[in-house]
This record gives sequence, C-alpha cells and structure tokens, in this order.
Amino acid sequence: MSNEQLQNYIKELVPEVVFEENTQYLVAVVPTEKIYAITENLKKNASTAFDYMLSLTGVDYPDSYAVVYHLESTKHNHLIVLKAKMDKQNPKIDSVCKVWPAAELQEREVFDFFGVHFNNHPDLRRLFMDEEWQGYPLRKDYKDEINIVEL
Amino acid sequence: MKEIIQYFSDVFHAVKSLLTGMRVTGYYFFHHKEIVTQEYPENRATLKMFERFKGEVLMPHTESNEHKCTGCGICEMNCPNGSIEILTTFETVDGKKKKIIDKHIYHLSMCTFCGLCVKTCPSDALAFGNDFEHAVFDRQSLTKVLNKPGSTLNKEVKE
Amino acid sequence: MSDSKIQENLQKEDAYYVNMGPQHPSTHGVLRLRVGLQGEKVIHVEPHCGYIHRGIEKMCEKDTYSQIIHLTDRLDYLSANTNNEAVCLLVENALGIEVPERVKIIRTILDELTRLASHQLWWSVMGMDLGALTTFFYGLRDREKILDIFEESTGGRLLPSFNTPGGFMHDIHPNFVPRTKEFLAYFKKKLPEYNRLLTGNVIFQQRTKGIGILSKEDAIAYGVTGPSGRASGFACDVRKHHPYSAYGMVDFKEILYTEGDSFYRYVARMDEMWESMKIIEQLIDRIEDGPYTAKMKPIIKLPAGEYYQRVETTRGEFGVFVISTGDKTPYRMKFRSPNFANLSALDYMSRGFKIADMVAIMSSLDLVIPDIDR
Amino acid sequence: MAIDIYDFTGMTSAIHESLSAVLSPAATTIVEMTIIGIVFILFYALVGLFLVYAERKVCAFIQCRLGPRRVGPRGIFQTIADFIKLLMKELLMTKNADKFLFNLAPFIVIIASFMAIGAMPFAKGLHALDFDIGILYVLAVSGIGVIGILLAGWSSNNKYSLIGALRSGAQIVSYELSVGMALMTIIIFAGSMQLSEIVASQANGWWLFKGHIPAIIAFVIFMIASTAETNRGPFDLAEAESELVAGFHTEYSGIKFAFFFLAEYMNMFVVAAFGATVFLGAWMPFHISEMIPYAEYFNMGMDFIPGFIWFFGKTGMLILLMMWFKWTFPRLRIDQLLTLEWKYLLPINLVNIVITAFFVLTGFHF
Repeated sequence: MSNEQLQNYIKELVPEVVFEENTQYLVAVVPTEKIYAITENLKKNASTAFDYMLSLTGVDYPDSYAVVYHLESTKHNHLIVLKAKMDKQNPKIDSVCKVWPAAELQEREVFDFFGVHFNNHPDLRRLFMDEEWQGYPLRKDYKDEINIVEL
Repeated sequence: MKEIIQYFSDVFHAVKSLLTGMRVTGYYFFHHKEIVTQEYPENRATLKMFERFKGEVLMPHTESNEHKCTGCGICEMNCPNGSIEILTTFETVDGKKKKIIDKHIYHLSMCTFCGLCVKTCPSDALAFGNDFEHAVFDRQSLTKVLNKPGSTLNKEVKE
Repeated sequence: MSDSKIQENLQKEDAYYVNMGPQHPSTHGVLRLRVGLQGEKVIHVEPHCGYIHRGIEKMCEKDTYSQIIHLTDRLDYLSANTNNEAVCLLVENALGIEVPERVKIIRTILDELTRLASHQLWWSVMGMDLGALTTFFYGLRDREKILDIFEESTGGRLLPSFNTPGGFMHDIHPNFVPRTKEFLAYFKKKLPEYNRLLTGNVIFQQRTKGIGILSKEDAIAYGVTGPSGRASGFACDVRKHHPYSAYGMVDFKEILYTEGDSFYRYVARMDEMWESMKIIEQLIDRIEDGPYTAKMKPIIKLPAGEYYQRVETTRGEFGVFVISTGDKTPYRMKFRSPNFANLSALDYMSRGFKIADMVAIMSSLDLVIPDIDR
Repeated sequence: MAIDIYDFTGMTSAIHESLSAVLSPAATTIVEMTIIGIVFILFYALVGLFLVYAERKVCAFIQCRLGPRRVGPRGIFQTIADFIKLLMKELLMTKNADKFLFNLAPFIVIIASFMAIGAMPFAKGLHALDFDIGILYVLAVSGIGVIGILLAGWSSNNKYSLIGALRSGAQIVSYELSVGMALMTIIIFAGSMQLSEIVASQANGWWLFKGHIPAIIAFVIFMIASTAETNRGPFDLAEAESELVAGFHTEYSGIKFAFFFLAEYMNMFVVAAFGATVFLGAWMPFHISEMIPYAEYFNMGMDFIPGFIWFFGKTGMLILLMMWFKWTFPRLRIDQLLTLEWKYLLPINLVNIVITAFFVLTGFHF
C-alpha cells in the first residue's frame, strides 16, 4: 500500500487519527486507548500486514509522554510510525506484547526509563535499573546530582 | 541391512571429519613459523607502531620550546567528556593585554580518544602520541599538563 | 511479578534455578540470565540486563551530533564503524547533504571489514563456547590483520570513531588499499580452514543441528534480524532492501536459509563472510582521489523533526531515531539495537533444550552485551 | 634377547638383600615401602609439573602461540611459579558446604591417581606392584577418582558443581565399561592379567601390531574411552567451562584446586602409561621382522636404548595424542556422550572381543 492508501485505511479504521506532515515516514498520532485495537488490526489485516516491529520508543515531549512504534510489513515493504501520547500525570497505555512478542522487553525498557505503565503486560518490571531505583532516568525532569555531571 | 550400512558409514564419516580437524591443528603444531603472537614489546626504542595510533593527546613542542596553542578553548568545548581544561592568563605585549595559555590540562583517565580536539584545533596545536603504557599507581598522574613549563607560542601561529 | 512464575516453575519435579552471569564464561560480558532447569533441561530463561548500562541515550541528549559519534562506538563495539555510520547518515539525510562518492565507497569497505572482523571473532567464540578452544586463536589471528588495517587508517583498532557527519575525520592511509587487498588474498586461503576445523566436524554438527529452531514467523515477530533472522528465512538485510552508502552499487547475495537452527545461523554467517569479501573486492579498485569529507558547518543543527535511519550492522538491523527541536543537540535519541531484539527470542528458542544447547544457541545469536544495555 | 643390559632387577634385589641383612623382615618391608613412597611422590610431582608445562606448550603451538616464555629459559619454570602462586592463595569455601567432605575430595582424587602409578612397569625390574590381577587393580583404583569428583561436586553446595559431578558420574560409569572391554581383547591375546606377563608376551612384537585388526580397534576404543575417563576434552563435560563455569571444582581455590589440577594430569599419565604397557609393550623396544634384511642390526640398535626411555617415549606419544584431541575437538553434550558409548563403542567392542577369541582359537596372531 502507498502512504495515501494507508492513511485512508487508518482514517477509516479510527477517525480520530491525526497525521503529521512533512515527515520522513508516515506518522500517525493515534488515540492512546485504541492502540491495541489498531495495532492488532494492522497486523492481522492482509493488506497492511505490519508483522515486524522495528522499534518501540518512549519519548518525553514537553507536554506529554509518548510511545512511538516503528512498524514494517515484510510482505508489502511499507513502513508506518504510530505515536500514542499520554498525559504527564498518569501515563498508561495498553501493551502490544500479544501482537509482537518483541515488544515485551522494549516495553519494559520504556517503563524503566519513562515510567509509562503498560496494561496487560505479562511481566512489567524494571529492566535495566535496580528494582529499588527511584525515578525514571530518561524523563527530562529527572535529577541526579551524583551520577549526572552537568558540564 | 540398510541400517547396518548406514551405521558404518556414519562411523566412517565421523572419524573422517575428526581426522580432517586434527590435520589442521597438527599442521600448526609442527609449523612454528606460523606463530603469530609476540612477546610484550620490551623493545620500546626500536618499536615501530602505526603513526596514527591514538595513545594519548600531546602538544608537540619545537626545539626552542614553542607550541602552537593559543588558548582559544575550542578543544575544551568540543571534548564530550570534559577531559580538557584550559587555564588562561594575560600577558602585556606592547601595552596591549593579550590572552595566552597558562595550563592546558588533559585528564587521560577521562579521555575516550574520539579525536575531536585534535581535529577541531584551529592551529593544529594538538596531536596523538603513540605511547601505550598508561598504567600508573596513582590516579593523579593521569592528569597531565600538556604545555611544557616556560614554553611560548610559536610566532607563526596567527591569532 | 516474574517471581510468581519462578515459584510456579519451581513446583515442577526436579526444577531449580541457576544464575548464568553476570560473570559467566559463555555470556561474553555482563549479561545475567536466570535459567530454570529440570535436570539438564532448560524450562525458562529470564534475562536481567543493566549491568553495563551507561545511559548513552541520556548522554546523547547533552552532546552535539559530532560528539555522539564516539558514543555509538561503545554500543555494539564489534560493529563500531557501522554504528558511527548510522548517525552520520542520519545527520546527512536530515540536512540533505550529498557526500562524495569516495566517502561512500570507503564507508562501505570499512563496514564490510568490520563485519568480517566481527564474524571472525564470533566464529572464534562460537567454537570456544562449544569447547573447541583452538578456534579462538585462529579467528583472532585473522582478525588482527583487519584491526591493523583499521589502526593504520583510523588510529583506533576496535573503536575507530572515524566517521563524522559528512565524511571522515581524516583521509585514509595510503597503505589502506594494498593492505586490504593483501588481507583478502590471505583470508581466502584461511576461510576454508575454518570449515575444515569446525564446520565439518561431526561433534560440532551434532551439537548445533536442530538446536534452537526459530521459524520465519517467530523471527519476524520477535524482530530477530541479521544473520540470525536470515537463517530463519526472514529477508531483513537492510543493505539489500534499503541500500545506503555504496551498497546500491555492488552486486551481492542476501544469504537466506529456512532451517533456522543454530547450525544454519552459523552457516549464514560463514557465507556472509564470502559475500563481504565479494563486496570489498568490487569496491576496492573504485576508490578515486577526491575530498574525504563534504563541506560541513562547524556546528551542526538538525531541522526540527523526527528522523529514523536504519543500517545493517553485523548482528542485524541497527536503527537510530532522533527527535530534533532544531537545536545543536538532539531532543531524544533512541538506538534500536539488534541484540536487544535478538535477546528477547532467547527464552523461546532455548526452552526444552539442554543447558549445553543454550550455550550453543546464545553463541549462534552472537550477542554483544553493551549493545543490549546501551 | 639382548635387552638385559638395562635390567634393574639386580639393583633392586641388591637393595633388598642389603636391607634384610641388617633389619628384620618386617622392618625391611616398612623401609622399602617408605623409600618407594618417597620416590613415587617425587616422581609424581615432577611428572605433574612437566605435564602441565607440556600441555601449555603443546596447546600454544597448536594455536599459533608462543606459550610460556618468561619464567626461566623457554618458560620451563612457569608451572613452578604457578604452583607457588596457588600455594599462597586463600582457601575459600562456600557458606553451607560440607566441610569434611569438601576437604576430603581433593585427596581422594589425588590418591586414586597415585595408587594407579604403583602398578606401572617403568622398566625391566622397576615395578613396584606386580599383582597377578594387575589390570583389574589399575581399573579399580582409577575408578576411585570419580568418588572424589562426586564428593567435590556435592559438598560444594553449588548447583553448577553438582551438575558437573553428576555428569562425571554418568560418564565414568559408562566409559569404565569400554576401557575394560578394550583391555579384555589384550587379556585374551596375552592369556594373563598380570602386567609383567603382558609385557613379557610382547617381547617378539607389540600387541598393537601382532593383534591385527582387533587390537587396533581395541586400541582406538581404549584411547577414546580413557580420554573420557580422565575427564579431558572433548569429554570434559564435568568441568565444561563454557557451561558450568568450572564444573565440580568451581568452589575450590588455592592448593586444593591445584590437587584437582594435578590429579587430572596424573590421570592422563596413568591412562597413557597403561595404554603403552598393554598395547605398546611398555619398556619393550621396537623390533622389526627378521625377514627384512639387516633387521638384526636395527633391532640391536633399538636394544641399546634404555627401557625406561622406551616407556616414557610411548607414554609421551599417547599423552600428545590426547592433548591433540583436546585442542581440536568441540565438547560433546551429555546425551551424545552416552550415545557414543552405548550405541557405538560398546557394540563394536563386543563384536571385537568375539573376533579376538576367534583369532586366538585359530592361532591367527603371531
């Protein structure tokens, strides 16, 4: 599918989706609460078939936390970027582990660094930091006087 | 019957593959010319290394104890680890106050040898040295002052 | 939470857990695995990462784009040059800079040399993990020649930090081309020896064939890329499907197998070495004189936006994701590391096999721990 | 036979007679045993140190390396330096280890290898223990070593050690069988289990050559099985360092670790010496057939080489072969190890014994 067809398809699927302009790949900002339904549909549907998740990134935007999914279809060779934004107080999103098992460790990483809570994740724990670690290091407001040296 | 033939052909092929491997190792056992490892380079005087080897950052000085550093601080700015500190002082030449380098402090212990200081230096004052024996007993001795005491700025360097 | 799973597993007959790592000879670094065993059978593998986590993504947010390069060296240190290139390509693409063809060709050659060096080390270590200690030295012996080429031209043996946005730090050494040709001639004689010593060995084949099978669907779902994914039939070679640098100019084969077991992961890598040599041979005579870098501003500022760049490192697809606000430092930088994705399939692959097989599976995945932890 | 020039019988009996002239028979026995014991301990330490050095050099050459070179000329004092280092190291123990068994295990392992050396015929007349069931004795005492390994693995209170110990147990139980069966071939040929008699029966040719195919098959099986019995690569599953860190001796340090280390090398020596005795005629020189012209001159030349040099030369060759195995092959998995024994070595061995018996009955061998 070309980018326009994909755009139309997703627009039909979830009307609230906003597409960013002037981007490298097709970027769709999707409503957070529908992320599981959208990803599942995008994977199962034969005409989209996004079966390969390149990366799952947590981002701390000035106004919100976001999870960015880079998806590719190995059948059709098209690529899409999904972006789900969450409010800063209580970031929560559905896990996509059931769709792509690759997401399991990557979601744990995002939870570890950004404190984004993934619902229905089979094993949501800190991955890199200690279990007792306070705070989420990749957040922009994270302060650590000892380990982070400001030059 | 087929199984028995299979059985013996398995044994035969297995032994053959093992002997092939033993031939390779046996060859090296008897050919000592193929030895590639070397002893520790004790011959420090005659040791020839690749000239671009990044051992440490140096400031080359001429015979008349002149260096090229103007103390501009670009290397300090470009260093990603903060391993370079530049202390400047002022000297009065012809009634004009001029900024010159006092100490070019280089923390070898923090250096990751990315080469940005050498590359970005506008007057080519820095270079990489070939020394590879950096083990010391005291961490303090890894902090080095690159400009030698009493050294002056090379006249050819434009400010 | 997973403790409940461990408790549940421990109820099984003869079940117990052992810690593999952080100091264990076959994890090649500081990866820690909690391995559930039933006798010698693996029933559960749970990776614990973070023993070499340095927060490179956080450090990147404070560094300029030129300064980031040397940090990417420290991710997957065995494909340092390719990681450098990924950031450089991203910056160049974002700024719309066309680098000279000479730079593209040299980058590709360096990439393939890195791949060869990395595969040689992997081969050495694979043999060593399976108990054939001699392979370690044969592999390192040949890798030394590549490291010498690197040292002569870039000044760094393992971590060259040679690429900069736009080109290179400095020009390659005049000896680069003859030395590379000399190495290719040498290694073509040595590679069949690898096969004689290990590939054909009956013990080695018994240890790896049919072990740790990963189907194509699973490889895609887990995001297992690189030679490990291609051994399962997942056509994921970025060099082929999204060519960068000079890969569009050369003719090479994407190694694909469908078996997906440890042995074919091994064979895929061995075949890749031949392909790498083929690529270098095609390019080595095409290096023309010219500038070693494109014209770049001293301070690089990416236009605001989000960029993603994928390259093929030795272990699979490496991705760099940058969110820029137009500043000289990135707002957020994420590295999609191939090893992290490959590690996630380890539990699935090694269940039901013996602990000795798990070692074989791990070395056939060729994990590099700093790349997992970042 | 001109091999009597290097006969030690006269020397040993002279010592015995001079001792019994001044002492009572009981005291003579005690003094003789003490002398033999001291000689064997010195011998043991010397051979152990030399074998460690030899292994390091052999593996270095195989791996295109130089090997130890710093301590002494060509690094010959390297193992002594290592030994002193190990002697000075702290002895560690895990928290809930079984203290008594933990300390006992290295001694059992080392004693087992020590006892087996006693039965080796080093040269004519240099033979400390010459039972009429010598083969059985060596098999029995070399089997004791596994008890030490099992105890070490169990008492360490470490899961890796325990896996290693159990692997070792399974391995020895299986491979002991093959070693015994392979030796059975020679027992049938020689018609005796006494080591001195087996050696004497090889005066006109080593069993490896005059036993035709059955002896060669038995020899190959003996080499494989005895490599497995000494826990050496490619059968080093008990210590498999890439899987089990160091297997049964993970928790041992310092001199106790050195004991295990030494015992491993001495076991290798015992097995090689045993193989040399049974298949290659111990101290018997190499003779060629009288049919070949000038054979008698060649044979006489061979006779002038002392018997103990023949013995150590043959043993050294077999040790070299075992080292060559270790540094070439990958390690087997435990199930493959057992498959090799029960599906390949044992059936071949059984058939081999039948063929041997047939050979002996028809008098086909020399």
